[in-house]
Amino acid sequence: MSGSTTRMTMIEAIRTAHDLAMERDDKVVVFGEDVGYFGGVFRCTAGLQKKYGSHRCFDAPINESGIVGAAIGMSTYGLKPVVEIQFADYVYPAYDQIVSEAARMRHRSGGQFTCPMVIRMPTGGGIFGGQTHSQSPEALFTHVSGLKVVVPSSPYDAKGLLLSAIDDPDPVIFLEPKRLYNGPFDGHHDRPVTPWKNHPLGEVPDGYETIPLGKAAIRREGSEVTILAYGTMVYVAEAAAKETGIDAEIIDLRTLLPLDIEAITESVKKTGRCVVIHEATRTSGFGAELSATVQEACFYHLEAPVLRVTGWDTPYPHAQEWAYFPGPDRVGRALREVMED
Amino acid sequence: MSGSTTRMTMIEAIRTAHDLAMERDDKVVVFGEDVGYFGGVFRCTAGLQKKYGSHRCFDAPINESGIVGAAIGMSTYGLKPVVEIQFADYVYPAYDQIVSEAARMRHRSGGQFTCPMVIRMPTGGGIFGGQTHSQSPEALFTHVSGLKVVVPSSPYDAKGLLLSAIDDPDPVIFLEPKRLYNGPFDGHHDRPVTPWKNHPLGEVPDGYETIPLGKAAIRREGSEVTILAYGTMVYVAEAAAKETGIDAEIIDLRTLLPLDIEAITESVKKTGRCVVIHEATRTSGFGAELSATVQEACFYHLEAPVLRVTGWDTPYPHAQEWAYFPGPDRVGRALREVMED
Amino acid sequence: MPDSKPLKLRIPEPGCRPGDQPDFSDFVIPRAGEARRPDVDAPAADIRDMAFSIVRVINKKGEAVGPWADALDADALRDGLRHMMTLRIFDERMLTAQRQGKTSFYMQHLGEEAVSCAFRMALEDGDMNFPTYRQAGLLIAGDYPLVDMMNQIYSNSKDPLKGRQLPIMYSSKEHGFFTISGNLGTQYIQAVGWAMASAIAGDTRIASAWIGDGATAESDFYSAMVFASTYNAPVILNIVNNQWAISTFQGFARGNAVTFAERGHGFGIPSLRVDGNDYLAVHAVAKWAAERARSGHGPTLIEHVTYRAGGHSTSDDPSAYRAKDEVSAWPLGDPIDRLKRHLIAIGEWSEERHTQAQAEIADTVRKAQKEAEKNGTLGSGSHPSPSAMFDDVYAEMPPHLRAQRQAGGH
Amino acid sequence: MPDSKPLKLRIPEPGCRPGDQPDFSDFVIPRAGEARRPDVDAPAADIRDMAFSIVRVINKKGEAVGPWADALDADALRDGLRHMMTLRIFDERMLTAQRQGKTSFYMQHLGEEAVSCAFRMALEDGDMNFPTYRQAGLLIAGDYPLVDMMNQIYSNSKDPLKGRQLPIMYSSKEHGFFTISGNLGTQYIQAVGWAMASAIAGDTRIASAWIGDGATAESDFYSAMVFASTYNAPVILNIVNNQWAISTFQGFARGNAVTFAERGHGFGIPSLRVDGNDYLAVHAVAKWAAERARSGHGPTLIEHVTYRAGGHSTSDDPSAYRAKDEVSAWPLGDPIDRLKRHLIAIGEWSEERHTQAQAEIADTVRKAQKEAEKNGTLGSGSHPSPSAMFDDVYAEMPPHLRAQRQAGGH
Ligand SMILES: Cc1ncc(C[n+]2csc(CCOP(=O)(O)OP(=O)(O)O)c2C)c(N)n1
Ligand SMILES: Cc1ncc(C[n+]2csc(CCOP(=O)(O)OP(=O)(O)O)c2C)c(N)n1
Ligand SMILES: [Mg+2]
Ligand SMILES: [Mg+2]
Repeated sequence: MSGSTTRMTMIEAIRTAHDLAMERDDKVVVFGEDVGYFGGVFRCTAGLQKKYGSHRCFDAPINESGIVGAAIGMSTYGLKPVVEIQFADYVYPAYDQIVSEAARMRHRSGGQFTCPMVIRMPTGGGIFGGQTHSQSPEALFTHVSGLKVVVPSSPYDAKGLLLSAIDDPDPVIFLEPKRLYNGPFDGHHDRPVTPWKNHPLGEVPDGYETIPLGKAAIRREGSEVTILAYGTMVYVAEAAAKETGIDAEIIDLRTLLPLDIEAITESVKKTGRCVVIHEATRTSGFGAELSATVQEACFYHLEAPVLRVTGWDTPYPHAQEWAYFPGPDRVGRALREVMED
Repeated sequence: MSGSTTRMTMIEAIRTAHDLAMERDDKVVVFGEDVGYFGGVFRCTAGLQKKYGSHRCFDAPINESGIVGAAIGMSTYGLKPVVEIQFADYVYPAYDQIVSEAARMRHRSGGQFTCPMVIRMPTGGGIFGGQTHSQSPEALFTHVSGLKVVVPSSPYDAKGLLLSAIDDPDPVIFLEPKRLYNGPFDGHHDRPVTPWKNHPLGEVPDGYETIPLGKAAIRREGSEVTILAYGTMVYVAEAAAKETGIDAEIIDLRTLLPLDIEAITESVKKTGRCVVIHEATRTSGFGAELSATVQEACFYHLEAPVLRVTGWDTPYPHAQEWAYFPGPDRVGRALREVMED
Repeated sequence: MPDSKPLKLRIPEPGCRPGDQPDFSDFVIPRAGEARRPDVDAPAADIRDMAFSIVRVINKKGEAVGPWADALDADALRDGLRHMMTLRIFDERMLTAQRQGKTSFYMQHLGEEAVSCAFRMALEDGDMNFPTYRQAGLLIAGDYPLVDMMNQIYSNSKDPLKGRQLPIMYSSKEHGFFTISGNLGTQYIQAVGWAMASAIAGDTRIASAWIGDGATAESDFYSAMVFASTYNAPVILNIVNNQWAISTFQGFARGNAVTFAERGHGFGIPSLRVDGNDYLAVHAVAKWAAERARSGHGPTLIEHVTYRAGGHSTSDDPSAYRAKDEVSAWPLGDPIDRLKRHLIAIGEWSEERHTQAQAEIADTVRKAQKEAEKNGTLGSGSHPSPSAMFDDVYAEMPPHLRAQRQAGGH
Repeated sequence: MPDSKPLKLRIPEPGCRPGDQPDFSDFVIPRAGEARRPDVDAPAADIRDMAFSIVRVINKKGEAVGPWADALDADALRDGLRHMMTLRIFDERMLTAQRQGKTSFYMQHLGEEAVSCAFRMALEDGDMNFPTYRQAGLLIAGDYPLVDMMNQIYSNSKDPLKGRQLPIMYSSKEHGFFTISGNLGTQYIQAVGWAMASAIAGDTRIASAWIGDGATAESDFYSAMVFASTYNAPVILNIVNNQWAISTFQGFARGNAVTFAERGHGFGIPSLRVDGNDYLAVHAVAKWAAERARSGHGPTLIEHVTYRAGGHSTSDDPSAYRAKDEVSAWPLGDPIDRLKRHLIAIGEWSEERHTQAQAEIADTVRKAQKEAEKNGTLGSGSHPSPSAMFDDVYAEMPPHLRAQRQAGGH
């Protein structure tokens, strides 16, 4: 970190990244539902319309495939659209445009038309949002070649990764764990959350500093087991390691596609054990890919099966939210289980 | 197989299943693009409109989300719609209706509203269809709780499984490997295909005989390695086993969700080795789930890593179709690799 | 094109924003009684004008006037008033309950009560509504128990939806109220499918679809229009234009069109607008559309012109994006006041009876709330068990889910 | 409702099916020259009638008549004729090539040549088309090399798309021809987005979107209409109504509307119909719409009324679902014949010159084909390397893809 820094929330970090990108490059345009005048239901784009005018930051009709489709057209023109889907749960209407179009444009046109664009969306549960304000659809994007998929877990990462995403020549799905917007959340829902201003990762460089896509971060060094996590689950992993006293190495993947296989392999070869965690439903979740990859790459180093701790294969419930959410207890149990083997 | 049988193609088997289901239950209605008067671009519904009238089998506007959305409404009314998506590549516009609606209806309504319906679609490549007539999107459905996902690999299975799917109280995604419609295809594209009339699985019972969802079939017993496959890849597996001389046990999964974990576990525990194959792109493909599941359930029996042989993480190309398609050579190489370990 | 001027993007702007003086002067409001009443078999082309007018019945003096003023006797009107008052009091109490932490979330109907309450009375039992989150009047006017609504809102042990759904996402098949989706618009094409099914089955029941002004921009709205038009489905397609979609004024969804009802043109679907704050007008138009559907004349599109007088939800504070006085400047008035004035005007109601009714209803709602809270609230008391989360994913629980339930210890 | 009759589903039926006598008698065709020509700034409401009429210029005698008959001199007309003839001969040769196994698939334009050929001449270089698979005339009239088209069709070593795309799914940014998608409709909203971008950038370039009658039913069509209407995007929204969508007649997509142009009503988008088999009419209407867009008047919807005289694709045999004589009964004639007759009528062409041109063009196409086949065909000769499959998935190949390419031995 060179130069000055400011303490801020993840929302402020995202807003700042937009601001810097828009200031730097007038090709960057920002739009989405309630994104313009109001600045977004989570306020991630507040102030941008006022500063850059309503042709650079504007509201959109409630039509997610329209928003993404129009953004695709804009990106093939030469602009760099950054669009917000109000909740990740509402991205499915845009799925065709993302999968069949944005992801394939460069390939199918022999490189003539490209889609440098970012599709941001709040993801994950823990806010009593019920099944349509809580989903984590990352695995539906990691299966799609041509996309990049990013999940920041702190204000620091959010800013640096979003700047990289906006600068990337390819379409980036940017999933913002909404439970982290105001502070790191470790799954202990009955305890107060530390605000970002009291967490080191809430310290964000003021300038245009990027974090490269495709590179994981080691959040905790450890020797006994590797935990692969991203987003909210990074803090759950920390809590579980602390509570079990198991010396876990915690890798925050940051980018799911392309995945930092090197960092993962190195760690698992060292620890010989691996637990994979995420909030999304289990079957065919991104944990499956992680587990498969780890055992392919580290089979002869593994002393226990790679375990997955995930959301259940049910819709995200309202009242039973904490029974669904894979909190520190469930993660702790898995850590103990692999250590027994 | 009790009673009489007839030799037929997979197309005829599918048509016959529709016919029997419509005859048996006038709640079964069939519609989709070109499905009515013409009988479908692959002719899977030919003759049904004539036999059952245009209110039971009819054409639809070209709007996949409309087709699925209307079918959902019909199923909550009490009908049993069976709809065709002309190619699996065109299902994405309907993804929201499938994921957010059909799959969640029973759960979110406390069991008041349910969606007994079948969404059929031709899947897979090998017909020089390019990127939009070749895709295998099964993993995008196996991640969605509330859905069932079925992939038949023969006329025999297609009929029995489709009858079960239509009778099922929950929404079923029914993926028909179009490369198998007229005969089993083992990936040797330069050799002529055996027509179904010369293959034992082309022999189909005439009556209403179902094959249960959720049960795999062992296509070849073997002792050295377990191959998990479905659809077209079952025949590729057979070819690879034959060509390598490796005594592989080939499991045809038939239903991907819910998965027959018991059959898989039993086999892998016996053989100690496992190769997972599919045509879809590799990252976050259904093979990831299979690999993860196998190593979780059979870790202490595995003598080699579970390997995946899949399509590459690229769009399905036109001219390079056979370089993309995971044929017997690529599968054979994986078999040899796990046997070396 | 060297002589072309640079192009410019048009960004729609609402009439006023915070700090501005509200101004509805370019909102054309026909007088009550002015709109004609076509036959139910009138083809779409013959009633084109009605997409630009507004059917209104109750005039400023509280009289019911014109060709749409016919249907309801005094008892029915008093029922209607009671339904709307119940909904408003219910909303108030639940807003408070949310603030008290008894639930996570709530959405109110303030100013829009007439739309769903009056509409419900034009349907038959067995008809199916596909509502959004702002038509609880369909339940209240259909005599769905308030306690059950609250049980759902509280996600308590008697929640008919077993704690799974967000508060107010009711479902009651028995009361013709389809399970609400959090995903905007999806229900619209489903309603058309349900109506098609009724026609396929040779049934006589019809469907009603509901959507907000903002959500008309969603693709499912279009799918519904295409399918309803093509198959002549027996469905009523309702648009509740309450002027706002969270912070976004209706101009973003409407675009260059003059009204939302206009969307029906181009599909050959008869389309009209109704004063959504006029109980009598909504009821009359709904009856007309239902008769059309039931007698084989197919779909009707109705734009209910109303105003969202409250916040979008308990998560929303409208003062950030709309002028404070816009509510009071809204020219179509308050639906409860208007029906009350009408009843008084025809000598069937009085201020005293109103005050008394108000007290009685408040009491009923309070009692229901007490009753519901016995079953717990989200904040405390008993809840549906975690194991309920694993039920109803499928008709029969598959082995992997059973294993997960066990692993979770439920 | 004990007195209600059972409901029935309406299933649209085409005028004729195999075995029937084709009958276009209820297809209302205005006389050439009859349609008025509004000012380019005419608001949508003022030209409503034009969605129910058809702009036609060339009459039965081959004369160009009426207010839309102005723009083109004899050289331009001869160019137009040559473009259409080239497209037709190109189609014929490629159909044969497909039958010979030189490629996997082909789609022809028979009977629809005027639409894309004439339209292209109304655009400026730099404008961007978002075509479907049936507008190759945009390339041919834009002087894109036939050899490059064939290289793509053959997936050979010089295929600009490196063997990745299905034959005829061309792409040429330089020639204002957006990469064709196999997924129907997706390009429509992208075109609007591109046009919005041009407006955001203060550019003067405009976009044109293309869609078939059948594909108008797709949701992306609606998204495009909503966004174009809301943001007043400089885009021309073309619907090519060739009466069929594979085996499905246009009634399924159109539903209860009378025309496809009607869809524009309700969005405040000026909408008109044009005789798609009349080169002059298409050109004039396209010019008008382009001028509208470029001068800030926003989107125009154009329904090109034409007929798909051939099969849907090489995988299709229309005799299974439509009457054999429907082609010859089609009342708007053949676009090449009609322009040829017009040129002869004005003394600028002759049967002899036509025969000669026919031979010359056939020769040009034959030569291009020879040239292209030097680079290989799908059936034989050289191809793009398998490694090309791994390029362009991303701007930079990520490690996992590199590993896969190596594992594949490429
Ligand atoms: C598919 C989808 N996109 C976005 C949202 C978020 N959202 C919830 S309500 C709302 C505004 C809807 O406005 P309108 O349709 O006018 O209904 P109103 O709230 O005014 O009744 C939005 C954008 C959603 N629920 N679903
Ligand atoms: C999303 C999608 N659904 C279905 C198809 C299959 N399909 C290809 S062309 C076609 C018919 C299109 O008809 P129309 O739009 O009228 O165009 P035309 O072929 O007549 O030019 C269909 C259904 C597709 N390509 N994409
Ligand atoms: Mg609204
Ligand atoms: Mg067509």
